[in-house]
Amino acid sequence: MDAAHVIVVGGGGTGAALAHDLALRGLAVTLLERGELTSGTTGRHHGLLHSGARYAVNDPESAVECIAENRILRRIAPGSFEENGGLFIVLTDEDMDYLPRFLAGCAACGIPTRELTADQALALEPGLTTALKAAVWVPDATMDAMRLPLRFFATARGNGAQLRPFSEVTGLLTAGRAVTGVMLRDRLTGAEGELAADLVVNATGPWCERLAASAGATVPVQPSPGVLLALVGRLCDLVVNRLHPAGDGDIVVPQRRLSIVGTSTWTVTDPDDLEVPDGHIQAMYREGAKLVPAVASAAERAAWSAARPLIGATGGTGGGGGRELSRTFKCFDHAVTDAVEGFVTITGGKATTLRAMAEATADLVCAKLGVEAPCRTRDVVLAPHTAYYTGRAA
Amino acid sequence: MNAPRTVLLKVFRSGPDDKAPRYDQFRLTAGPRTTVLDALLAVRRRQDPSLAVRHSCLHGSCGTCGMRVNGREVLACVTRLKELGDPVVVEPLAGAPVAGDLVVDMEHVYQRLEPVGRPLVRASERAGKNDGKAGPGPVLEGLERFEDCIECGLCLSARPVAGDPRFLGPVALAAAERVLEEPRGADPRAVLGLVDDAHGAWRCHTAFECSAVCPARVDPGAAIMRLRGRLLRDRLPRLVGRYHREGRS
Amino acid sequence: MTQARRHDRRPQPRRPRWLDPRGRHLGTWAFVANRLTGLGLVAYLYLHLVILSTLLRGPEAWDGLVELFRRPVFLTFDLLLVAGLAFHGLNGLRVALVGSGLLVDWHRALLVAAGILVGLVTLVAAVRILA
Amino acid sequence: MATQIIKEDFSEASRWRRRPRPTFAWLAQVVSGVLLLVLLTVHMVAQHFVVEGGLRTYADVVAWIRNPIVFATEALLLICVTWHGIAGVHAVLLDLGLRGRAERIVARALLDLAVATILYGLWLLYAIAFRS
Repeated sequence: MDAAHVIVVGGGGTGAALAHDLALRGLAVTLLERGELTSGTTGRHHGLLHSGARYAVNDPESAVECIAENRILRRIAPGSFEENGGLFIVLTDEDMDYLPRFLAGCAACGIPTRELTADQALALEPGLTTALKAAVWVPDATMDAMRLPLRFFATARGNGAQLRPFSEVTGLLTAGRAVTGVMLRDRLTGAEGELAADLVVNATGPWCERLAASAGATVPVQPSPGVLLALVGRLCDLVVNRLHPAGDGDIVVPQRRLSIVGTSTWTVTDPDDLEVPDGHIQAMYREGAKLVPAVASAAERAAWSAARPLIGATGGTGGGGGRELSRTFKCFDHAVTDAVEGFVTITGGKATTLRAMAEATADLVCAKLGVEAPCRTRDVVLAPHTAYYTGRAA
Repeated sequence: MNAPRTVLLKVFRSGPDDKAPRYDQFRLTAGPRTTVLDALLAVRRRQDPSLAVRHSCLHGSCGTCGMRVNGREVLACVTRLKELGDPVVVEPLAGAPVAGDLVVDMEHVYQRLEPVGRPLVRASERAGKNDGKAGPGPVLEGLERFEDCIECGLCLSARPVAGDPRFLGPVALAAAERVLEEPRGADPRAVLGLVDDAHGAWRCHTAFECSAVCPARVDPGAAIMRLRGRLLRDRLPRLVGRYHREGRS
Repeated sequence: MTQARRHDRRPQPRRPRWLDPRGRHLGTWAFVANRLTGLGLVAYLYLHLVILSTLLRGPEAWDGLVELFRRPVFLTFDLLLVAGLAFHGLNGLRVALVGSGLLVDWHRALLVAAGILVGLVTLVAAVRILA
Repeated sequence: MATQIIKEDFSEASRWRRRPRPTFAWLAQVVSGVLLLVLLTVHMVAQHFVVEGGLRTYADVVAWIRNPIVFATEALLLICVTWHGIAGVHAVLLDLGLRGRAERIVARALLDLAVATILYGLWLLYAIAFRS
């Protein structure tokens, strides 16, 4: 009997890791992405490989996921990270009051930390503001937002997955309340077609509500954009975070010869209609310069918005920030939630946890399809990203 | 001058049924911050959903939105319309097969890079291991380092030799120069052999157009020149005698 | 790759890139000028050989040609030749240096210097030839 | 089927075969170019700039060429200029996209042309100097 055929809709980090996981488990996988791979939210993130420390106090579930995945990704994707480490810096007395809770949170989540005095921190990272009172070193790192997922794609393709960028899903094929495949349009050729599948996974991030709705299913996800600012020059060598309960403009991520300042947050209904609202860029400059003074005079390379898929209560989260929503991911079996068979949605999460999101989804997919195959993605070393283009395995 | 203005975009189109390329015209309103990519995505959303464009990071870091704007190779996401005249002519990169409209196949970039071999990023931007315990090593000097290459292919489009696909091209030659500078386990002899070719380092015309368009300031042109210096220093002694002692290579 | 296999017969951009002058920098113009002067000088090499061949036809033929070549139109051509030679030679010297890995970071300054020298040589030649 | 443009094989093994010592080809162009710079300056000054009216009369030309140093210099100039020029034309033709058989034919034809040019030029020098 032929392997079960799974269609993954969405060519972001989650889809990449999922295609890789399912291909390793021996399933026939087709991944469909309406544009270039990673052209949605994945490619736009600031490139931080989270240590998890940012979430240790308020969202320990996310923090534990982050540090576990941080370690796994360094192992399976060697050469993809600037292993520069990160600092959480204390600027005010309120920040100082938060420090013990922060350290306790990190310890509880198993995130290694090292307390530094202001002088020690400045010796480690001369780009810091001299106004800092103390700092904590954590194992943050910097990744390439596009090329790490490309390594998953490359490996997936090497294991037989069909990857189809520029293939837009225009609707779902259904039989009764069961999803049996997708209708699609090739954006390069204009050709329309249908593709049958034993199961369709909705990995479209902030767009997932729209696709789920076409199957009569609901997903409690809020597209929550943030503005990011790229500055010319590597203004600091370590990732610099503000040690405080999360706020706007509280991180500077060095990314090759750029420095990325992030981020603000608000909520929208259409993740395709993103703008850079007035004032956000100035806010990034202002808040970023509190961490790394060179930010204030650095030239702007670009400012852009990216929509996170934040999981929250359905509806009702207009205006206000999306930070209260959980940063962890969730996998929805719509047979359970909406009585729609053959359809699974994976959403939420972060770039750092792409592999864990895929593992959880693949476990669910395999259980539904009656496939008994363990997850192997914790140990399989990924092909280089160049293999995605040349088709040669590592 | 920061008021929104109307801009005419002339966009290269190449569909599967087209016998010849055509240029479609779109009018849209551009603000002071509107980039060429913003404009193209706005066209796709509001005027012509069939327009094919590559993009990902939106800040000049991924290298997917390379195209020719008014003839010049740029990253569309960091090129503002207010810096350009009117109309704005948008075409795909040269020297690569067009997959549709502004989308070119990037395989040729990686076919060139692969035999040279390069790590994408350093383990650390500083010399020495940075684990938070030891003090920092010095930040590695030099603004123009190949590690900053984003594989956008602008150099391959801009080079005067774009007509000949056999030319190894700036991206791979600059990568080779970097590998020779700091081998990190690679075999320098093999890389030297690869670039010492009539279609390798010696095919370059020293126009430095690749460096002029490089959005990552890698300066591949200078790297190719340093590579040639390296080849001469390696090959010249053979010309004056060592060649005979060592026998034919 | 699947994407790569789909565009066999797509119309491609019309002009070869290197024949497209839009948006080029100084370095490319120097390259183009080097090419054009080079091709011109090769053409002149053969013209020169043909002209010199009239020496085989004796003094009358040659001295007649010499008279002809002293007309202003030919003198202007001579000046053009000197300018072309000077540019190809001096820019060539720059390319030889930079292209061998020497003075790489000075390539733009060297080009400017070559340009100035070409101007001077042409000026001196103009005075000498046309005066 | 990929288009031809992306079917190049950049692995070293395939490049090794078609390598006529390219470093030395570059050196030859540089050396001949530098020699030309010197020889042509001498040629232009000695043949034209110092001569009244810019061109010698028939008798003067013949007498001048009979000087062995002048004869040798002019012969060397001829060889350098032909080599340098034909190699340059070859590079231009390569950039126009000549490939495979056409490229080999053109390379051969250019080599023949260079040899013919040098032989004719040397004969012309000899004929002017000693047969008139």
